[in-house]
Amino acid sequence: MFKKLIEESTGKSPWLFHINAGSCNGCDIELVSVLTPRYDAERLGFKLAGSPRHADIVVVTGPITQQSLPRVLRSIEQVPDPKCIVTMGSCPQSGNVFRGSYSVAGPLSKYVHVDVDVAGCTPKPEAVIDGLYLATQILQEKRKGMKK
Amino acid sequence: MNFLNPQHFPIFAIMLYFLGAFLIVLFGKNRAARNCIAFLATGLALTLMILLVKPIMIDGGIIAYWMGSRVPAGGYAIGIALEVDALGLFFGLLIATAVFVSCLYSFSYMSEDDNEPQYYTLFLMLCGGVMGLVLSGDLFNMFIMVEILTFAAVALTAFRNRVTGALEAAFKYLVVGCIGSTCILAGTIILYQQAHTLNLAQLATIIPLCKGTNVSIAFALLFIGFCTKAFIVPFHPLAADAHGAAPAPVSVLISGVLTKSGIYGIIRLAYFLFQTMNLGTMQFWLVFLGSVSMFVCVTMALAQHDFKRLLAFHSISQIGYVLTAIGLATALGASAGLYHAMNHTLFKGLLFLTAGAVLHETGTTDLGKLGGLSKKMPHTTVLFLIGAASISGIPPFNGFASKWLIYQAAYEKAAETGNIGFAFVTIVALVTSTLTLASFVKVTQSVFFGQLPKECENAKEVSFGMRFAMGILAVLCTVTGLFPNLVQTYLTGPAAKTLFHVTRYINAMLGEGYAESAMGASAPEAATRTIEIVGVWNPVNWLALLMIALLAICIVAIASKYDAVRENKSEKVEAKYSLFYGGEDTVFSQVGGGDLFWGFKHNWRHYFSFMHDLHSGIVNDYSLWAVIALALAMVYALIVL
Amino acid sequence: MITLNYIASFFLIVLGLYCIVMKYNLVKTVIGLSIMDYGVNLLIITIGYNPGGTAPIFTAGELQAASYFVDPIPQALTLTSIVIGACVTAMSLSLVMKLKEMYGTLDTREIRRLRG
Amino acid sequence: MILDALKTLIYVLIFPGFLFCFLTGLLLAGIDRKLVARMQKRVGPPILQPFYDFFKLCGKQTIVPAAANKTVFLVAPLLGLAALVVLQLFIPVFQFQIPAFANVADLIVILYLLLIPAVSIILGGASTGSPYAGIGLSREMVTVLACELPLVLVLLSVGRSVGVAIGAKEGITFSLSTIVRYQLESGSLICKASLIPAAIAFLLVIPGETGNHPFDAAEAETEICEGMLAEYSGAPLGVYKLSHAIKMLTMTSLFVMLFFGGIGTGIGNLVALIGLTGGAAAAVTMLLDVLVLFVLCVIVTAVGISFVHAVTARLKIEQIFKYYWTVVSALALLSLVLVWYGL
Repeated sequence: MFKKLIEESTGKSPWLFHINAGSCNGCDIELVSVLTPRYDAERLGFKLAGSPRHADIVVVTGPITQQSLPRVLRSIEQVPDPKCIVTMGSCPQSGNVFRGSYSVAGPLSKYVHVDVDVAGCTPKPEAVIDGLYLATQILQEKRKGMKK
Repeated sequence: MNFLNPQHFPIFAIMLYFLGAFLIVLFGKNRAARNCIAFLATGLALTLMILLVKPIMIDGGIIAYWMGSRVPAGGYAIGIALEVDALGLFFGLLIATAVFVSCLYSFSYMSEDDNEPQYYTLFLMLCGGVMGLVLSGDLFNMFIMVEILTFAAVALTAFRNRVTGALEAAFKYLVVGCIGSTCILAGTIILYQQAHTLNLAQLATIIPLCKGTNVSIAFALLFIGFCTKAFIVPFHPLAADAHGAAPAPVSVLISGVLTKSGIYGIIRLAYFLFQTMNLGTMQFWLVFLGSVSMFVCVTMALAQHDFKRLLAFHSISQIGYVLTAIGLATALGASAGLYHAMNHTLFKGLLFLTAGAVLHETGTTDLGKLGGLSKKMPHTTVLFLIGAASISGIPPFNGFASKWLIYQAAYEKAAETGNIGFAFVTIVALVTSTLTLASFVKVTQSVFFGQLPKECENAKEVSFGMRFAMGILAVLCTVTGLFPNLVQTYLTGPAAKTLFHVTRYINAMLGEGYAESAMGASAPEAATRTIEIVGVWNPVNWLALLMIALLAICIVAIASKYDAVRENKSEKVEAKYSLFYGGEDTVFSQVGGGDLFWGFKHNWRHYFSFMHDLHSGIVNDYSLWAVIALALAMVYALIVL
Repeated sequence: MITLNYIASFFLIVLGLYCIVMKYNLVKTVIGLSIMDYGVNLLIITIGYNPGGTAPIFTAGELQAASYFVDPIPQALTLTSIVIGACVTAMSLSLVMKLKEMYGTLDTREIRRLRG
Repeated sequence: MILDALKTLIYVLIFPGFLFCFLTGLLLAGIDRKLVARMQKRVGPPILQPFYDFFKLCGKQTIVPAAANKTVFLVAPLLGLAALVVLQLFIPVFQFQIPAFANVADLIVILYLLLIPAVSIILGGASTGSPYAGIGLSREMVTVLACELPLVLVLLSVGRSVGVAIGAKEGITFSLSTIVRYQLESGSLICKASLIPAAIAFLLVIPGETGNHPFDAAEAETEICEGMLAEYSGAPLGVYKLSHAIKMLTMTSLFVMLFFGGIGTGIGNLVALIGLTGGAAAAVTMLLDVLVLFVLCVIVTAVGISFVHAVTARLKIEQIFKYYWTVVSALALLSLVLVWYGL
């Protein structure tokens, strides 16, 4: 019963940790707007966490610059399992307009397994919520498959 | 002569220390002989003190011992006397315990110093001086003992004279200490002029009959003299300097034993010698000084960045509690004050010893240079935490038990007299306790937790001997905290009771009925004050409940695999287990003691900078404070008493 | 006559205190301590003095209720106090020597590593 | 004997101990979050959200940083939780005070018992070695310091006021059960004009003591990564969150007992009116009392925590200190002076 409770809860309380990997701030603003009264992602239990140790979902924005790559990877590494990695905006998925630049190391999927991609430049808040919701489903699946 | 008669125990206890000191000079070259003598002297003295508990504390006897059997003739005390009542024995017990533990600790702590024989000689002289002071029944003997202990303490402060500031601290202490001793001498002699006797009991009888300017001045002189020994504000910088430089076991003696001798002197003065000079007026003086010491020293401690210096300021802050409680002149206040005096000896001794352990292993006590020792010295950390919890008044340790009584006493006094000033004293006491906690959080963070600096990599757990000595004190801290009722019944209660039975003290010395006949109507009535505690606090039950709750929570936690943690297994620290620095690699970034509590210090910045300037470190300034304090005390004594 | 003694001892004590408080030289501080001590010693002796009293040396037969002598106790006290004063001076001077070695100065205003 | 032990066990584990604290504490936290959301015109999380959070955290990995002292890291949260649960035992539910525990701790002791959870979180944070934790614990300690003065003043005023009113020999009382009993007999303390400033001061202290917004500089997630909790993950973090929720319950119920202790009386009469007697009546009364207590706690939370949260921005740490030691302390001091001179 306890196990079931945990599994149920895992999907209902996803805490986000947001990493800016060289983003233009468009996505960052959009992510914050998801938590505003208009969209209110908190009704699904979403909350911004301050430290990767508390996070369930890592939201990465920006095209993963050379400078930020080791930091991004380290921070992702520090998130306890089960965790979900969500890329937000086109940058971390393809490099977007920065693709091919000498300073861009992306896409993120080259380095870690990405669970959800929310495309768009920037994605609409509705899309972000949808993507995050999808991530919670994946999170729940991961939790079921996880041995403590 | 029957040597097993308890009558002789007090003089034996004093003699043991001095004899030990003498023998160490003779045979101290050999390490084993030296340690053996020191151990025997301190151990036997402690045993004698414990043996005296039954006849004095429980049966309520008073031992009056006349040297050379020169009993009083014609109502005049001519000979030199030892008089041990419950109060004296209480302090004697404290001293013997602290000395014994500190001696045990010294065996391993001082083993790397040179001149060890001299150390033990001075050490035992200091102990003998303090023991003689508290067991003496003669004012001039008290002065001699004060001088002996001051010398020994000064010499011991300067013992490690290569340590920065050791000589400086010793010199300052000597100068101001001598001003204090001279005050005691001058006060003694003025009293002698009035009463033509030096016996405490007889003085207590005669002084009330010859009130006047001279007696008031004598009071002021003696009071300031004992204040310098207890390091009450404005003499607190001396304590801070001396503790910072002295070896840890000596710090234990200075804070746990020497300050107690000052407190003992003040109690004898206020409650016995000058008991009829209206305690009420003395109250304000004592309570005021106590509260000021309490608050000033705790704020000074917050601003320190040296482990031992910080502890030194706390020491005086706690003495402030004791003085405040004593000054309330209620049965509960006296009992609470003595209780706190005892606890102060125990927890402050423990803390100084842990500071010594840290110094021993790392070579520094600078809070900015230490950190993360909890992984290297786990036992010391636990012992330190017990001491820190005790001094900060965290239940269920002993500091809380006595501080709680002090709050009650102060507030009861406020309610009884309707004087809102005592309510503010209660508030100061309560807030000071939290400030104490704050500064110990600072020490905890910057010495035992946080990150380990490179320089401390080689630190390891200290030797068993040192841990054993600390362990004794830690156990005592816990036990006296858990059973406040027992402590009150068998130790502080009888001792506090004697404060209000001056006539008994006089009669035990000079024969039954002496006080009544000599003093006539002015004989203080044998006050039947009882200890009334408003609040309720039952540490054992609380601890039992906490243990049940903790156990239950632990069972639930373990059942749900709380302890199934992921930790770094490989040699190198993997990214997953490195600290979070916003994604950066781990760097050394210990948050040192000086960086903490900005929010508090910022609001008090003017006060702190003022205090910093005031503690200039110039010996002239400190002497000036002493003179000013003396002048104020005299003015107060002349006007009010 | 005896009043002069009291005034002198008071003067000595105050002079000693003045010396300790106002002089920035370590040796002068030590001198101040000594002067203060002398003042107190003088005070003790003065208190024990009875005008016209004889030395307190009697054989058992001579001592009567009417014997008039100076109080011997303060004299004993003074002796002790003088010894202690000498110890204080010795101790403080040895400290001064060490301080001079370590700090290279005798000025109290420069010997203040411990402060704040 | 065994029966007594069993009873104690039930008190500690179920009511008013662990289980009760767990349920009501988290529920209170959920209501608080919902209320804040509603005040900000949001839908807000479900009321059971803190439960989800807690269970989720239980299911996550616990990572012990390499620099941390593992024992302290893991034990500190449990110790804090246990201390809080035990503390709750000493706070009566109107006339229902467990007789065995009435003589264990009084108001002043409770003041110090409240420090233990704070100390445990400080120790836990310090043990990780994180610099964020260092800053966090510094702020936490300053917040505790800031709250201490007004809290002390409030408790002393209440102790004096009730002590005089019941004619205690010493003129003061610190026994919580005495204070509540007095209120049941002669009306809640909030009705005393002299204690109204104290009540307001206490209300203002609650968010500071629990570390709620806007006094959460110690756990500011946006600037210092939740300070002392920065390195915590999984179950220990969940325990800290739980402790935080329980602390809200403790502080609000303490407030209710100190200032609204008289409200429980009407209920007993109501039960008598219906015609219940004996054990059933006692049970129903207690149940109703608990309900009333909870409702009052919710109201206090709404006013003292949620409303303040919704309308203010986070204060800097030195502002918190200044605020508590000036405005709030002045209010409490006013109360003390009024009580002292019998107004």
